[in-house]
Amino acid sequence: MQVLLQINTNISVQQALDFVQTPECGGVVVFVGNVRNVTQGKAVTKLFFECYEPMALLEMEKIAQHMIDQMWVKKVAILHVVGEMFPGDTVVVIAAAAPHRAAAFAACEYAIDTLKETVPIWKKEYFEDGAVWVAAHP
Amino acid sequence: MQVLLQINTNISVQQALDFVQTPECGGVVVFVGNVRNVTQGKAVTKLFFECYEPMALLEMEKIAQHMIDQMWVKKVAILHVVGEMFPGDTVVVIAAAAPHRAAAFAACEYAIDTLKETVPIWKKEYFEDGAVWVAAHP
Amino acid sequence: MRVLLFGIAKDIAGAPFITAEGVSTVAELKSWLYGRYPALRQLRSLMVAVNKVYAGDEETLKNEDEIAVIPPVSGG
Amino acid sequence: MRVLLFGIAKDIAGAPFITAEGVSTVAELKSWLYGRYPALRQLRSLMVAVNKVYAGDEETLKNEDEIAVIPPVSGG
Repeated sequence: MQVLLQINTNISVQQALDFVQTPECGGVVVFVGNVRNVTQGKAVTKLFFECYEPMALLEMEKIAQHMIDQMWVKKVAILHVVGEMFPGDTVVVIAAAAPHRAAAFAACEYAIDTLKETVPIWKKEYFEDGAVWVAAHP
Repeated sequence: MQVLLQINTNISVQQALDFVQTPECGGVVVFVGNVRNVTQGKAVTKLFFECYEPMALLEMEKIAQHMIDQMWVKKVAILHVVGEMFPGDTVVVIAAAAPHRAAAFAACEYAIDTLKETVPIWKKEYFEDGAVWVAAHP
Repeated sequence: MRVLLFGIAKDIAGAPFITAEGVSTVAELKSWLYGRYPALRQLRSLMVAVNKVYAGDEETLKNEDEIAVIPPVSGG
Repeated sequence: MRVLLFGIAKDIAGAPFITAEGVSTVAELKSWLYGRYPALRQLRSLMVAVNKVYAGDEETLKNEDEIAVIPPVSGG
């Protein structure tokens, strides 16, 4: 099995790492996305992630397959949270293992960039004075 | 403290991650280098890492400072093993936290590329039929 | 036909799914949605997924399809 | 003066440090090393560090310096 996909109320970097590590791959690159405590100068009190899960898993699968088919990656893990999160919490983990490190870097960055564009997950940011769905409006 | 440097007989990805994670940084990129079981078609039985430790720490410090001063990184951890290692073992961990993920990717890749060029650590690969110091000869 | 809603689209419609009538393409569904929920016009984009795949405006819709409105995503 | 050796340079010299005589610059130390240990000429590169910093050929050496021979590194 080359791909681990997970959408869950909590996710583990170690699990992603354990999944992708293999003695045939010298380089593993992991991206860990955390909740920031400030957005555009305003303090964030909490976040809520909503997900169209069956489609999100399919879009994550497309990303992972592209990494393997086109970007010289051997194993991929993509983990994303749903539900309520707080500053400092880890909300996304992407791990890519490849025989050569440049491939692992390029593929991991491709994965997080593409996830943010295509995977149907929505983030609502809560502030002291209200809440907004991130990136919803121009 | 913005920089964690460590040269040790064993190193932990989690320790690097715990050190660099901070709620002001949305993106953390981690590079994990593992011992491959095959080099240029030959099975690797073990590795030995030797290190000129005081100078290696200074060179690692230069890398970390460049990431922070020039590459928009807030926190850095660079961990490298010494001694005997086996296929699958983790030998280097570099973690970079930055407010924006592109900076974290670029800086982490810069760090491992530069470490392999400047930090005085030497790897000896053991095969069934002998051993070589990696990259010593043209 | 039944249409799933997520994120801000769900908030605007006030429900996790709605029933759209008299639409047979993605383009017609979008027009119907914009007419019924003008606040959707303010969004940066509005996509429709048919059977969990992003669909172009020309795509036809059948009653048995799983149809979902996808406002701008913001995962990660 | 005392010169530290690492990696393949240590293997070639058969010792973790040696004493070099009559050298006052990095260039002279390298010549001395190449003369005494011809196998060092086969290496991809040979650097010298003075007080834990890479040194150019022109740099002068003092007895109290910490001098180290740095064969091609291969960490990571």
